[in-house]
Amino acid sequence: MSYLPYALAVWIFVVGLYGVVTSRNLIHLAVCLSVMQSSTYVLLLSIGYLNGATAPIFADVPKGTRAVDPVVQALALTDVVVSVTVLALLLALAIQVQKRTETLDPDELRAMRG
Amino acid sequence: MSRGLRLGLFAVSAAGLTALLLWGVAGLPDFGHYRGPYGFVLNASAPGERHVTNVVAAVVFDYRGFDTLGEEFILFASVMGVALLLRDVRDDPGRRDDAMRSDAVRMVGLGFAAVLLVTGLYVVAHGYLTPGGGFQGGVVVASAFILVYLAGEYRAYRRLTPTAAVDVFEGSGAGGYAVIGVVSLLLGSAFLHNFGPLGTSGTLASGGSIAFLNVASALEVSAAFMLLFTEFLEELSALRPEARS
Amino acid sequence: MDVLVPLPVVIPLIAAAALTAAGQFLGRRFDDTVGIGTAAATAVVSTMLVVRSLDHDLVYWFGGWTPRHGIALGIAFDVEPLGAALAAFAGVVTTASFVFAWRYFDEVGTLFHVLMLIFLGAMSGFALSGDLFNMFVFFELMSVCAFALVAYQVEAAAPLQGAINFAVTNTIGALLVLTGIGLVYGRTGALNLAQIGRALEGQKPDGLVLVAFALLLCGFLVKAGAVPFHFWLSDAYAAAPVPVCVLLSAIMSDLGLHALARIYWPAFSGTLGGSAGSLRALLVGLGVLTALVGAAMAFLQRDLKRLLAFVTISHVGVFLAAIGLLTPRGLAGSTLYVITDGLVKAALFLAVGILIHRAGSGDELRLRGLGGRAPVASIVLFAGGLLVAGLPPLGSFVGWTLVVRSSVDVGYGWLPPVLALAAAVTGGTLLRAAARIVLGWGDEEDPLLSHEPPAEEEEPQVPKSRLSPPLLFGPALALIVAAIGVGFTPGLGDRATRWAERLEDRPAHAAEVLAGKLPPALPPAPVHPGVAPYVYSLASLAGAVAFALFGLYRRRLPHLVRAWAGRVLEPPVTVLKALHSGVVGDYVAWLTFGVAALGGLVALLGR
Amino acid sequence: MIPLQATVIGLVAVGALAVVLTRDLIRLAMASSLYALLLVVLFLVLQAPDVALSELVVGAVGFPLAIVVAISLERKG
Repeated sequence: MSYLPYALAVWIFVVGLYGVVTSRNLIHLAVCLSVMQSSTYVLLLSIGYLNGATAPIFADVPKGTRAVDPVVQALALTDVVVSVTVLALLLALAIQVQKRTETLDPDELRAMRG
Repeated sequence: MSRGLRLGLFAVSAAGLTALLLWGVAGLPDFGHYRGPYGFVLNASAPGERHVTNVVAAVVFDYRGFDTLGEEFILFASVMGVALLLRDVRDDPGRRDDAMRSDAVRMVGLGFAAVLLVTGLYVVAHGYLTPGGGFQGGVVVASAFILVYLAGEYRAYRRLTPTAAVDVFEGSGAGGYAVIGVVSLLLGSAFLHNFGPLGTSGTLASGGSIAFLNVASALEVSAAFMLLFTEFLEELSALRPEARS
Repeated sequence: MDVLVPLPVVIPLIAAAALTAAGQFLGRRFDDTVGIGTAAATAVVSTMLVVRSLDHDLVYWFGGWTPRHGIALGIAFDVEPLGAALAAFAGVVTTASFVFAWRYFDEVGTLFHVLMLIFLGAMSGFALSGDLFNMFVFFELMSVCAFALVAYQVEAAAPLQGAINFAVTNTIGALLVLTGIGLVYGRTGALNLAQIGRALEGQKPDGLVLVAFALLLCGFLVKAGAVPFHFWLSDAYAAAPVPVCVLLSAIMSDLGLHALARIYWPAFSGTLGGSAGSLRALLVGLGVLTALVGAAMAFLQRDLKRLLAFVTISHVGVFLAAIGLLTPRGLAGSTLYVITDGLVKAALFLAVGILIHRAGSGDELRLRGLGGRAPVASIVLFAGGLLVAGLPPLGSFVGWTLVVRSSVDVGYGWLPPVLALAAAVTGGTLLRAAARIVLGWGDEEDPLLSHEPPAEEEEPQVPKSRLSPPLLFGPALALIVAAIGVGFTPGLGDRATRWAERLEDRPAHAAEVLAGKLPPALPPAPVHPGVAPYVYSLASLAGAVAFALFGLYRRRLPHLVRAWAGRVLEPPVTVLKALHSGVVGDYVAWLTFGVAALGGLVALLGR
Repeated sequence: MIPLQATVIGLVAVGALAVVLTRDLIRLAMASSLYALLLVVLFLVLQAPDVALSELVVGAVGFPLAIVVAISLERKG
């Protein structure tokens, strides 16, 4: 049981990857990619978690209270921003693809091969 | 590669990848038994050293403040990138009318926008005391402006957020973060080294440079999200058939 | 702490922000001037960092958070000459690219300059950082800029497809890196590379360490473009505008490989060192595969940009094999090779840009005999082909010498001939293109080559009068001359080996980063290459000429030989072409396969 | 590990699968917003309020944007 959160991160990663590989729609693909990204938040935050500890915010708590790791939370914050930026760029690309080729299916993009 | 072949290749590989990842995470300490030391050292020292109650904010804006500089510029670059990708549909906003909405919708929308704006500013200001900070508050502030748009006040929205002016905010937010770091250099200490007075823990006037960096970050994030929204909304209104006629 | 250390990152970032805020109120010439000036200043500062770090690393703690009791509180830059040289190289190439692009992009205002400057800052940061997560941040910053720049020409389908393939695969690569970072952090509670190394020191590698290393390896190999993670690269580089290609091809791919060395030596060598032999076999094998696949695919192209993209992949393989030797000479040789060869590739891309501009096409067959319209580009094409093929003692010969010597040192005497074969094919491909374009040799059609590239809409049409010839031709010539010149720096190879040794001496490096103990300065380590590097270089040069003639006059071979060659070569060529399908789902499936296979091998070999 | 955490973990696991398997764009937008909310709850029970707030503002702002884009594109296409 104590590895469940880590297993969740693995699950989300692989499920998201499945979505990316099989996607027939660029918007769906972009969302699957952000699902994959969420696996890293889960992994980081679970690693830094401490049983019975509070959040690392020391307002109105008695001195000496145990708190969870603040570093992984800072990393996860950066990660969230990265996820948003990638989503925004992929959506912008998807809009242009729709306009130029009248399709959102990545399998139909055949301008380059060989 | 046919889709069937691709799925087969993926199925075999994904099974291997899953096994690999599970083998990897099995080596982690049990959930809830994090062993440190990095985070614990900071938890112990940050409140005393930096006079902030939110240690995450101290990590984000001070101990690992340089990461956040990179993060600001990731957001900044993606906004510039989206502007580059969607540059071909800039129609003249002056000629477009506001969408017809009932007065009730407008009033509710604008009321909400005001509430959001205040909330966002509060979240920014208290970032180093309680959860929140420049990023979260910045997004909320930006969404207050978006609500003006959604309430049907397109021209009001464009007046409130002229792209040229928001660009200036965006640039000065991201650049300001870096410039604060350079100020430390000019004062003879390390890049991003604290130079403000630490103040009293638990009050707004605490944390030294963290307060400045927080504001720069909020400026950058709110401008970035406003620009992102403007780009996408322009694109969509160009797609709408009625807007073309 | 040296006040210069943060500047290669901070200067371009502040310039980019200032340009956004103020550029719209000022003219185009202002943007170009700021771009060139900033990139040049960054190159100068990075070069100064190389000089200042000659004797010992410059360790810089941001925010002044020096470590306490061996525990890093903040983020460190760890400047060593090889990384600083790569940063300086990035500055030089960006400057050349800006000069070439002088008023090249009329419609976009400041956006191009802003993104290029941020890209430069990100590359500098990535090359200098000594912190695992900070490397990830700069990895993403590079990516975000590059995604948008690749799709610059949004009117065409090819750049969009290239950018999507690039963005999706590289984002997954970044997630692999981040997952690896999470595992390492969970084990060691550290993000500083030296501190991670101390925490892992002497432990028998278990599942977590092996998997974490495999994930970091795969993530950085995606960025570098090693087989089977390379598919995105040829699509993205073929579609990007020339000034962007220059940066991507000359430096970004190779930074991913340098990152491998920066992670392996300080952090992982203490725990994986016991199985270094099998790890070496794995990395060298992958490098050889990449070098050969890239070379073969390059030979099959007629679109010059895509051709150069596959040449880039082939060279990534060579560098990976060299770094994978896991010796100081291998690393030093690889870095010198990266810089000299990067200068050549940048010049070649610029030559293609000149051809597109002057002769209206970037297609080898359509350009047949039209080289006279751009004499400078013709010279650069020929010189580049010869340098890539390995013309001793010029260009990358210094790096090549170290690689040959290092291969022999570790008992990999078979490696130099194989790498020379790859150089013969890539050099031969370039000479074939040069001979066809400049001299009009060869046939007008060649069914072996891939389809004709889409009509030349990929480059913005700038009125010819707007570009003055010195700005157009100057950068390409300067880069070629620089590539030749670097090889003549006295004692470069001997010194570079010492720099690499400093990175690879884990305990001394950790003491320097975490406790500020400076190591003693070492005298240069003479290489004494013997004649072997000359022999291999001359052989690959001769091979290149042979391959070029084969490409041009294949049909004049006796009928029997052609029939036999066709039967043997056709199936693999068809398969190879079909694998590069341009479909992102396929690429991600291959990426998954690569991670599973490489991870499995690391697990098997590392235990 | 407390039962609350286990429950939320189970919900997130199902949510991720649901998002990936939803191919209709409008439903996809709703599913992904819901998934973002589940993540917010998970982060709260993992004692990470800062990250939860980030995910909340991004989930409340980013995903609806995706919704609007998706719907408009599909209507046009």
